[in-house]
Amino acid sequence: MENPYIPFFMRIEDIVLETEDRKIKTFILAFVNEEDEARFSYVPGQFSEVSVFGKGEAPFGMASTPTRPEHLEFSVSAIGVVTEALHNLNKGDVIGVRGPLGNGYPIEKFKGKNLLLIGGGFGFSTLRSLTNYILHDPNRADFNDLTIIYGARNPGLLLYKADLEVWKKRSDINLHLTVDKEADGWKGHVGLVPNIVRSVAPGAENTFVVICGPPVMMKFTLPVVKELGFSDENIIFSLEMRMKCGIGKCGRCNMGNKYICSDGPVFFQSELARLTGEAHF
Amino acid sequence: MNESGQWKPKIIAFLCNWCSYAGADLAGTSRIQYPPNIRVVRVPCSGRIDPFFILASLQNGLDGVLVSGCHPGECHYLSGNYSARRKFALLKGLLEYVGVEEGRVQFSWVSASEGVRFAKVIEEVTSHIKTLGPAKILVKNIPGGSFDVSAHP
Amino acid sequence: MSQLIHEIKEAARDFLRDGEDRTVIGFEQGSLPLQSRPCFIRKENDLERLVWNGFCKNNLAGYLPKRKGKIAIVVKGCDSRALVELIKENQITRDQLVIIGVACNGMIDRNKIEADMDGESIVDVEEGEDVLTIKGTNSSKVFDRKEYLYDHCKVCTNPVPVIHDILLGQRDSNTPQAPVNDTFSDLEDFSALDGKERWKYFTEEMNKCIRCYACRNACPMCYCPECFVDASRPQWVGKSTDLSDTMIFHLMRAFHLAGRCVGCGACEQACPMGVDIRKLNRRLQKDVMDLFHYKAGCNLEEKTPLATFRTDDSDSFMVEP
Amino acid sequence: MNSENVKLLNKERLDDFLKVLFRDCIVFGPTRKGNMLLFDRIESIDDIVLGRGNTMNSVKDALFPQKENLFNYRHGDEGTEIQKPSAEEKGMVLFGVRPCDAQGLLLLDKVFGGGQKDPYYIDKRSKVAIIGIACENPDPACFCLALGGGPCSTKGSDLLLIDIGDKYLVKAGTPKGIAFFEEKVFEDADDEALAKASLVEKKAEESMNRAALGEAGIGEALEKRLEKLFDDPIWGEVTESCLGCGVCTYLCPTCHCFDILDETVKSTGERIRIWDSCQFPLFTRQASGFNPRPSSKERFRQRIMHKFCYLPKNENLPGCVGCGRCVTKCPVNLDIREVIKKISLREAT
Repeated sequence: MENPYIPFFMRIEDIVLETEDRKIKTFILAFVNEEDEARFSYVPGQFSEVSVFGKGEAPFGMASTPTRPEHLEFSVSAIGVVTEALHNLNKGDVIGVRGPLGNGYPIEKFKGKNLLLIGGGFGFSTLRSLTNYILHDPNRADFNDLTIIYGARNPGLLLYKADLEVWKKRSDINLHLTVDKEADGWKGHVGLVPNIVRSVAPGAENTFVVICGPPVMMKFTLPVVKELGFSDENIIFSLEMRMKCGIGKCGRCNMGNKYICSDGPVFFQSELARLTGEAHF
Repeated sequence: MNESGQWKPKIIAFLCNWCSYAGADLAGTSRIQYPPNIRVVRVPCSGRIDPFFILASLQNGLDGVLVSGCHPGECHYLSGNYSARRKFALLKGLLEYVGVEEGRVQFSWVSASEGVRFAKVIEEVTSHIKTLGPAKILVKNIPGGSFDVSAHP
Repeated sequence: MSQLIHEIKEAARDFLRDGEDRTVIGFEQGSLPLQSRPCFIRKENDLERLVWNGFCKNNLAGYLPKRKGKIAIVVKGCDSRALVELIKENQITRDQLVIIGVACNGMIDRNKIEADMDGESIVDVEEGEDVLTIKGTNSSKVFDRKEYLYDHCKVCTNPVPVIHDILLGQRDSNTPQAPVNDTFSDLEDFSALDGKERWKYFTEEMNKCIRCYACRNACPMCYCPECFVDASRPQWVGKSTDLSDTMIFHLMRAFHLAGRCVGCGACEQACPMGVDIRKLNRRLQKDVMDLFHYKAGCNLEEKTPLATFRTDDSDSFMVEP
Repeated sequence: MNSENVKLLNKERLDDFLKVLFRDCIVFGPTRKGNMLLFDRIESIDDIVLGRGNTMNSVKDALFPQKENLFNYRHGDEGTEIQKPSAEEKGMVLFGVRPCDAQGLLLLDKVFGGGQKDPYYIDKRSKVAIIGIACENPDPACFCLALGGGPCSTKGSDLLLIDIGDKYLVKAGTPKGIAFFEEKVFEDADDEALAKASLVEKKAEESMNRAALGEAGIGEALEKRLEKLFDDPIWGEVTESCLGCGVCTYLCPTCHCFDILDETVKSTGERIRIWDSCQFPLFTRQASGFNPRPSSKERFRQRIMHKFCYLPKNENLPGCVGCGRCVTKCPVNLDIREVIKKISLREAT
């Protein structure tokens, strides 16, 4: 029987310091064993449990795209025991990974549709995965218009700056970056994500909107996209909660009778509206 | 264990920066001999010692714990050692009550000028702990499967 | 007993009529025989629920820390000492409280009774002054009340609350009105044991622990917003049932209660596994008395021993080469 | 009843039967540890204690222990190594299991055996036989009848022993149970024994305390009602006395939530899973400090919703078997039966 609790090894190939407050780093990992690489097939929006042996495990969404299968990337904010331990690691160190876990974004449904991706701060990692997946040749042709609205508190806290530069130059993607307050040299939008959505978002017709970010951002963005005419069936959230097992056993990440780890983390608003349970944003 | 298989106690010594640590320094510069079994942790005051430091030391398999601070009335922060004295009196009693051998955890006052006294304290603590043998009580053992935990450095 | 219950209800009624935003914390009949339980009353209509009997074991002072509004609380002798400590530690103010003190006759240990019922389920109980008549499914048994008290009740030094606004239930003129000296005679036999045997005893006790934290949560003095055992940076204590971790959890909990533990036995009553937690607290109570001449919860002025010091405290326990 | 499924075991031959079990298997059963009756591993027949009520802990401990090694790891010169624990070769018998506890295993089977399977539980489960003993003397806290069980229910048991005087009537609930009948210690059951057994059952059922639960049923109606009452003030009302400890969940035969963590000494250590409880604030508190269930109100609600709403939806079984442990051992006697009763009487607002 396959043991879902046993991680496989990955080696840290590179570490990218993402934010000026030094709190978020992206770890670029290579598979130690080829068979793990062959077995690990995922879709954007899925996550993995990352182990630092001796410190424990923590869940992170894959920030990398399955179109570049040789590496996995995880963006880690140093706020807990495991995440701080990760930040203290160096290139060449070996860590454990269990996954892929969770459902991921419904890519098939997105085909032939316009997409509006709304991300905030640290919650942008799986949207980056999704974006790079879509932009990957020849996938781009499967999807229609792609609009991204991504916000952070200040320009220094925006992740994936190299990707953002590439995306800015492409004509097949509408990229809107926003920061909470005016900042020196900032040429993008200024304002909270829900407000920017209200002013720049395209129409709801033939469009899915995917929202991932801090709870408060998601909470205030939902009414805005509803106002814009998105129906519950076309609004998608990627949620977060304290998770441990990742396979729906350990009992902590439920929202109503659904487990975020195994039934999610990606949910349609139409599903969420039917659930009895704590609101997660 | 050393190479000849003979057990040598490992003793952690929490030394106040303002007195006992300087006392240890003085013992060293004066070339006073004392047993090499202690591992020193410098702390700002004996009052800084959380009982957890002591319990964690025992849990991690150290054979002895010594806390040494300034003599009464000589605390750099006026009263840190007085507060510490109350804590230590209770903690020592409690540990011995549950079965930790008397002398496994010890406390002393050593001033910056007492290099000789420092050496004598270490002498006494070490020889006492040698008679007690390796610590077993409160030591945390993790079953390591076929990985031999104890053999690993 | 019924007179006493009536008096408690009347005291509570007067309190509720006296103003808005008021809560009475007392005892009501539980759902099982030999069980009374905490209840919170805000309406006069609900006062009928209040009871008093030999099963009002909980220390209700545990519900007070950081509570808002005016509160009338029913307390036994030991509970009142917890009130004193909580007031001193600024967890509640004296003028928020109307203390309904009840002179206590000792609380009955349900587990001891059940152990002597030969596996028969208890259906009903009748409590007399000195005896308990317990009705089982097939038979009826009479128990000597004194024999079946909680261990901490057997060594109680202050059945009469040390602090109160109303004092009820005084019936025996022999009952000491103020706390008497604790002789700690219950510790003598155990302290005389060899260290190895004491370790063996605690090993067996702590191995029973399931880390449910009922002891901590039931303790009126354990009100830290974050307990050391839940802290992760640094994480001082492991969370599993490893003996060393469990032992350190109980040692440190006892240590944090040194000079604060009032000996109400809430920890032991709450423990589902029958761990002898009080053995640790008793020793610290004794040391605090012997070394610092302090008994927790006896007056509002005296400082908690670990919050103060004397320059002439003994250092006889230290190495003197 | 089919005679293949029912036999008699003379009490004088119980030891012979147990000897067979001890010879072939690791045996768990009710035993005395100090002043406690616990369900624990038993080394000898003499340590089995029957007829003294239910054990303090539930039988889940044998299949889902409080602390379980998931694997060991070591950081060495050649990098990190992982070593899976070796599975126990021998079979296991849980002897003297109460019908309620046996029924509890059916839920654990669904949780750990459904979806992505849990190898640690499944491995032990595949090797275990459950030998139950009927409950002649239900406790006032018991309410198994409301959960579709009963003092003589065979749900979850491979064999069930019913005490009918000098003999046990032995019912087999599964093929695994029937296989035991090949042992020579069993006799054929006669009508008289069957009649005696149904009398025992009737008497036990009649003696059960029904007052606490009242008319309230546990089932689909409760499930629907709970959904409506999710934001009702009732949760604050019923949990005012709750201490927030883990007694109810740790003693429960169906509660199965756990945490995973690492314990290390120097460069070697183990990854373990330990029981966790929805009643603890840390259960859901995120590293950022945000907690979707910040107080005992939300945590208690989660416990009730999980048991009587979410699990029935997901697994078609409630997370409760009416064993009554949480009722008797709650330090403040916060009685789950009364909570259900209050919920069933509450008008949805």
